[in-house]
Amino acid sequence: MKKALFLVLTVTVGLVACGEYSQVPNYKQGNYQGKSDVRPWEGEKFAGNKQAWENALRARNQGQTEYNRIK
Amino acid sequence: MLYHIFKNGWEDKAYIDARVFGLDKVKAEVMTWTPERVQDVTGIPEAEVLRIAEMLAKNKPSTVVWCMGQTQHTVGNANVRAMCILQLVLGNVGVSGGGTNIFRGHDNVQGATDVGPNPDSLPAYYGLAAGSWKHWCKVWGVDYEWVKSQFASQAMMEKSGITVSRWIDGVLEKNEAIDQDSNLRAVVYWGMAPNSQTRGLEMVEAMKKLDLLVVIDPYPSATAAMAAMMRKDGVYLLPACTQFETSGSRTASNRSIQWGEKVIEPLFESKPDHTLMYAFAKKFGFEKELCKNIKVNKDKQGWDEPEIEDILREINRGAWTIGYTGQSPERLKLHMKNMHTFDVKTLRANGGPCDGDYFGLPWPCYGTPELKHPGTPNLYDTSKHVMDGGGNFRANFGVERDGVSLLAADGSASKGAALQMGYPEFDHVLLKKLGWWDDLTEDEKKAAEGKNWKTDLSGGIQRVVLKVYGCHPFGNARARALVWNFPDPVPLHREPMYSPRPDLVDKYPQPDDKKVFWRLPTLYKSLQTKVRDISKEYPLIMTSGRLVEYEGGGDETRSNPWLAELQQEMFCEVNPRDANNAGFRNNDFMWVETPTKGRMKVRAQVTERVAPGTVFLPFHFAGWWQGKDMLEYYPEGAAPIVRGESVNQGTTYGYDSVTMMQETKTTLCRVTKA
Amino acid sequence: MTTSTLRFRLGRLLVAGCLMLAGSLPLAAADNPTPAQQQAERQQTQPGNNAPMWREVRSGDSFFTTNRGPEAGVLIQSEGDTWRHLRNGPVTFYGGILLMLVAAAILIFYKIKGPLTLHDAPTGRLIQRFPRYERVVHWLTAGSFVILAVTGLAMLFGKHVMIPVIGHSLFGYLMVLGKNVHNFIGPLFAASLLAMIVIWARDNVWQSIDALWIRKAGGLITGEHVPSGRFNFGEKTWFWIGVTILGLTVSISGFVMNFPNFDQTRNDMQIANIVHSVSAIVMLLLAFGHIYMGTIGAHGAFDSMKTGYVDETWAKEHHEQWYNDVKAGKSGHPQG
Amino acid sequence: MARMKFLCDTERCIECNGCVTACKNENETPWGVNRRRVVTVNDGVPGERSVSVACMHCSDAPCMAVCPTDCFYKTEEGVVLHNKDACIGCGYCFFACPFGAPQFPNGPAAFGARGKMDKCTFCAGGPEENGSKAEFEKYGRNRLAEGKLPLCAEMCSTKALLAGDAPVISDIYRERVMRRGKAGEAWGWNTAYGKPEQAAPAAKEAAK
Repeated sequence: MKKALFLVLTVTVGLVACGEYSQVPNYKQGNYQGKSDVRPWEGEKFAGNKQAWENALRARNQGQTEYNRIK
Repeated sequence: MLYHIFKNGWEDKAYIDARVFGLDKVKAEVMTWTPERVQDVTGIPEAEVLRIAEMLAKNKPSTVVWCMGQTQHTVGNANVRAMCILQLVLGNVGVSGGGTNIFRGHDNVQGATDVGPNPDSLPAYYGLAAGSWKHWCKVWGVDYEWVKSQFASQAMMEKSGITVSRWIDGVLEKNEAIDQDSNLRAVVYWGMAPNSQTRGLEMVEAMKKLDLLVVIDPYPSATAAMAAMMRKDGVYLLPACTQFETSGSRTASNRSIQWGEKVIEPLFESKPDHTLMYAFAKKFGFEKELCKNIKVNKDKQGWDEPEIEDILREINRGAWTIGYTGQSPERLKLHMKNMHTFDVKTLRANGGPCDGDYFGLPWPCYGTPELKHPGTPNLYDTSKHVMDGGGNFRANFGVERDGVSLLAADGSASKGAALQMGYPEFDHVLLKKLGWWDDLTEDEKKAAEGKNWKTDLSGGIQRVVLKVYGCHPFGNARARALVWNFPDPVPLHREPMYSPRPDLVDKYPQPDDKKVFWRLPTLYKSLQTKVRDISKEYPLIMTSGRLVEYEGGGDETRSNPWLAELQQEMFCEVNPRDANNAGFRNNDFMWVETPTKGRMKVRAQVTERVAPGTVFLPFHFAGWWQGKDMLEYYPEGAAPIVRGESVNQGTTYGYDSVTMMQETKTTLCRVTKA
Repeated sequence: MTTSTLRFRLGRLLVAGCLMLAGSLPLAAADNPTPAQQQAERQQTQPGNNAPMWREVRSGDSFFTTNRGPEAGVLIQSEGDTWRHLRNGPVTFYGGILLMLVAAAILIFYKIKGPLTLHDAPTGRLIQRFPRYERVVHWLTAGSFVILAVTGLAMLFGKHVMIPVIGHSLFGYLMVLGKNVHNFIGPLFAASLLAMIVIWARDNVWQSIDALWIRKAGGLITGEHVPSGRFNFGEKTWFWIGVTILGLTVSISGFVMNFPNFDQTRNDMQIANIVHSVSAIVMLLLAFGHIYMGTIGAHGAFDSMKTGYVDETWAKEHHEQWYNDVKAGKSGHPQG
Repeated sequence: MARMKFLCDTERCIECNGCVTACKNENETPWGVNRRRVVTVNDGVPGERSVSVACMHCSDAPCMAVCPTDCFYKTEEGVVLHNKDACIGCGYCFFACPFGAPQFPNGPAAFGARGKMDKCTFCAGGPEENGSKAEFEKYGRNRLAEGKLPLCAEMCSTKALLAGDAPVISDIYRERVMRRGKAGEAWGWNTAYGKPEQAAPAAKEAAK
């Protein structure tokens, strides 16, 4: 009985590894592979309005080029 | 560089003819500086100098930026003038994007300078003459005679004081050698770091000899620790708060003024500077006389706090010379509130409540606040109307010299000026002569009678000259390339006091010693001759300067963990060649020894940043003394996180022949493995 | 391809190789500009072309920085990638497979052959095989070894095996404990290991009788009893290879990672990690055998380490020479 | 939203360490933890170049691959974050990272007691509630959730350090390269995001 249990356990533990997913996500745009985390636009400030968040970031992005400012 | 510019005809001839005085004498001196001679003295090859000269000449306008590297020499005044002459020759002064740009070390240095910490001037560079005192007495609303009675004598009142760089001599020098009755017996260190001043070894001796030493600072600072090392009594620490714990105006290097708001209440027992100042005035018994125009409130602990806006208003009422009159607290606050309306390139407000103003109303912002002068973004700019921030060179030194007119040539006045020629400064006589007197109102006439543009408290003369006639109140003259009232009218090269080249000392000696110079005897030639051959013992050139992480003496910044972490130790940059000769490696401890017997134990940073024969040390460190940590001398818990040897412990004697600026940038040393 | 062309090609390669070597030698001896000089020169001829600088960055050298962290001056270290592929690839894959195979093999062996039993009846007379201090050292080593093995295996295989079962959070919390246990038990293991080597080294020296044991393969297959000294050759193999060589390797490489405060580089620790994992897995494989023989593989063996005493029959059958020595009072071990 | 990346323009970096200080200030990291550092190659020699380096938020992040507890994750914006609760402080990510990004509050301490790994989060916090106190204490400010970019880049005085959407910042960089008429190399991109031929089109152009 003991032996059987041991065998079963070994096999299960061994086979469980097959359930492992790849640790290196193949990044695809807009495809969420994270673990549980709130997304940046889900905070207090944007309250889930992804569009508004994207616009805010876009403006910040552009703020980094001084050519825009001296034109 | 001027040699190449003149040789290739790259100078701006029209500009020089119309607006510069005395350049021919400068040119004569310049042309003796052949490339071979320059290379011998400076070590810079001709090709490099020519390349930069050509770059400057062919890419105009350009600006020259410097900090202390030019000024902290015995020839600092000559260095600075040489730079200005270079820009004048290229026609780069008074144009947007041109000029000379002298960076200040920290927040509001310019503002402090403007309100007169220099021992030779009342606020706004009025000087110390009786007329200047009378002007300010009128502004303060006190009786001139009363002010006079506060001084030992009228001579003491009108005599330039001892500069901060020389206070130690004021203490240590023989009494008969100094030009005042007694030696210095009390010193107040107000937001000043002793480790940024030279001759540290003598400084601790001076501290020992003082009757009283007061340190007013957010941190006890190296002053307190150095004093504690020497004595157990007579030192007082007064906690001053930082700029975040008080409000007020701050002037930047570009002369523009910003209003800072109080972010937090003063921490612990600290007080803002003006509260401390008022407490002193009260103790000395002249607070009533000198704060007539200033409202005094009680702060939370019941201390008297003068109202900061009123202080600025008083400055506005008196500082006509530099146009520190239009920047009322209301206008400055409006600027801060409407920052977004200013164009980031021109700095000018485009519409909105500040329309037309330059941000921070950079002085000169002439006239009363009501005149709405926009401030002057670039000095001496003739391409603009004076009411748009235009201007020209100042007529401060008469109208002619040696038969040559000092006034600018015809057609060189600022845009739209009624007088399109050179003209002297305005006073009531000139106004009457020109028939402009009647443009003044009756009240203004009364105030302006017998006055000139900088003493007329009504601002009437400035108003009429600027607004009605588009002229500049200080006249329109030529810039002086030849400064006849300086020891070297044409900037000359002179070897530093401690020179590695005895042959150059012979060729370019210092001037003779001065018996009385800012009240003190000052050594030049005698000392230089005495140490002519000292480079045999101390072969390396030692220079000092700043680090990006720290500011000034560094007591505040070295106490900030985020900054302190980036520079955790005092170090010395040494070229690998010198390091190998001295037998130490990168990160070893080393000794830097100077002719004053100063000894500094620092970390070696072996790097190509410095050329062979030169070492560099940052001056922000303090808290070690000749290899020993001074931790025990700081009040408990008040020592900065990072402590290190102060370079100025070992710096040597040497002062500028005009300004008395200390010579920190060049001396000699030797290095050994620790 | 004929032999002649092959020979020709080889010859040509050799000549080319020699030429290259000859060509490179004087070059290497010549005054080569340092990368810094190359960069300085490149800035003169082609401003903006920083190729020499990028080459330097890729070299993994240390540069100037005010940051005081370990190896802060290194911009890119490439060894990490090699280490990652070794660790996540062969070490995990083959290590895992080997562990399972060996465990299965032992199980199958047990199934087929069963345990070694005594041929004669026990006499009831006990003789001492392991005095107390030996047992203490053994169990300290064994206990810490088991703990280290379990936590170590969890570090290498846990995320493949346990995370899918118990999830990230629980595994994370357990592993915080596991890693600290591993780090603190490690030095204890090393210390008891050293003690063990000292006390048992003498009895594990080669004896002529061991040749017989090898010839008969320890009687594992035939089931016959082969005479041996205090330790038979199987035990000696485990002692020298498993305990001494692998044990010390594991300990030393473990210390390299466990005490990073001696300025060792990341590369040192990467190498230590691979050595540690490989030797630990091999040691574990051998330990499987040892544990098997010490528990269910041979009757009486476990009791000997538990109580320190064995029956005379057991001693005679398994370690005849030692039994004779004991009886003659030559073993050096106290009799109880 | 596209892929977040850092880009350091070595022609512009003046080694002022402003980014380092900004980061320390914004995230209140303790003494010894510098999520960003500035390294100068050929210090003091003409042609010296400085690089500001932090976590590059790699596509195929080595730290993620070697983490025994798999505490890392990648957000939709391509930011590599980690869960400090699951971090065991083994230091494997530090071994694997090409850029030396992972930091440990206790430094190289005996018994490997490094403490929980800390690294640049692209100012995106961690698994906790956006902008919460718990998040700030563990991971620093979540500026991304405030619609802002990392402070190091936004504070950079010469704009040598850019942060943001890969196509946008590589466009900015490309414009610079065109204006100065000289090629450059986007620092660390080959290592962090693969060789140019495998990279996104925009990155490819920038690397040319």
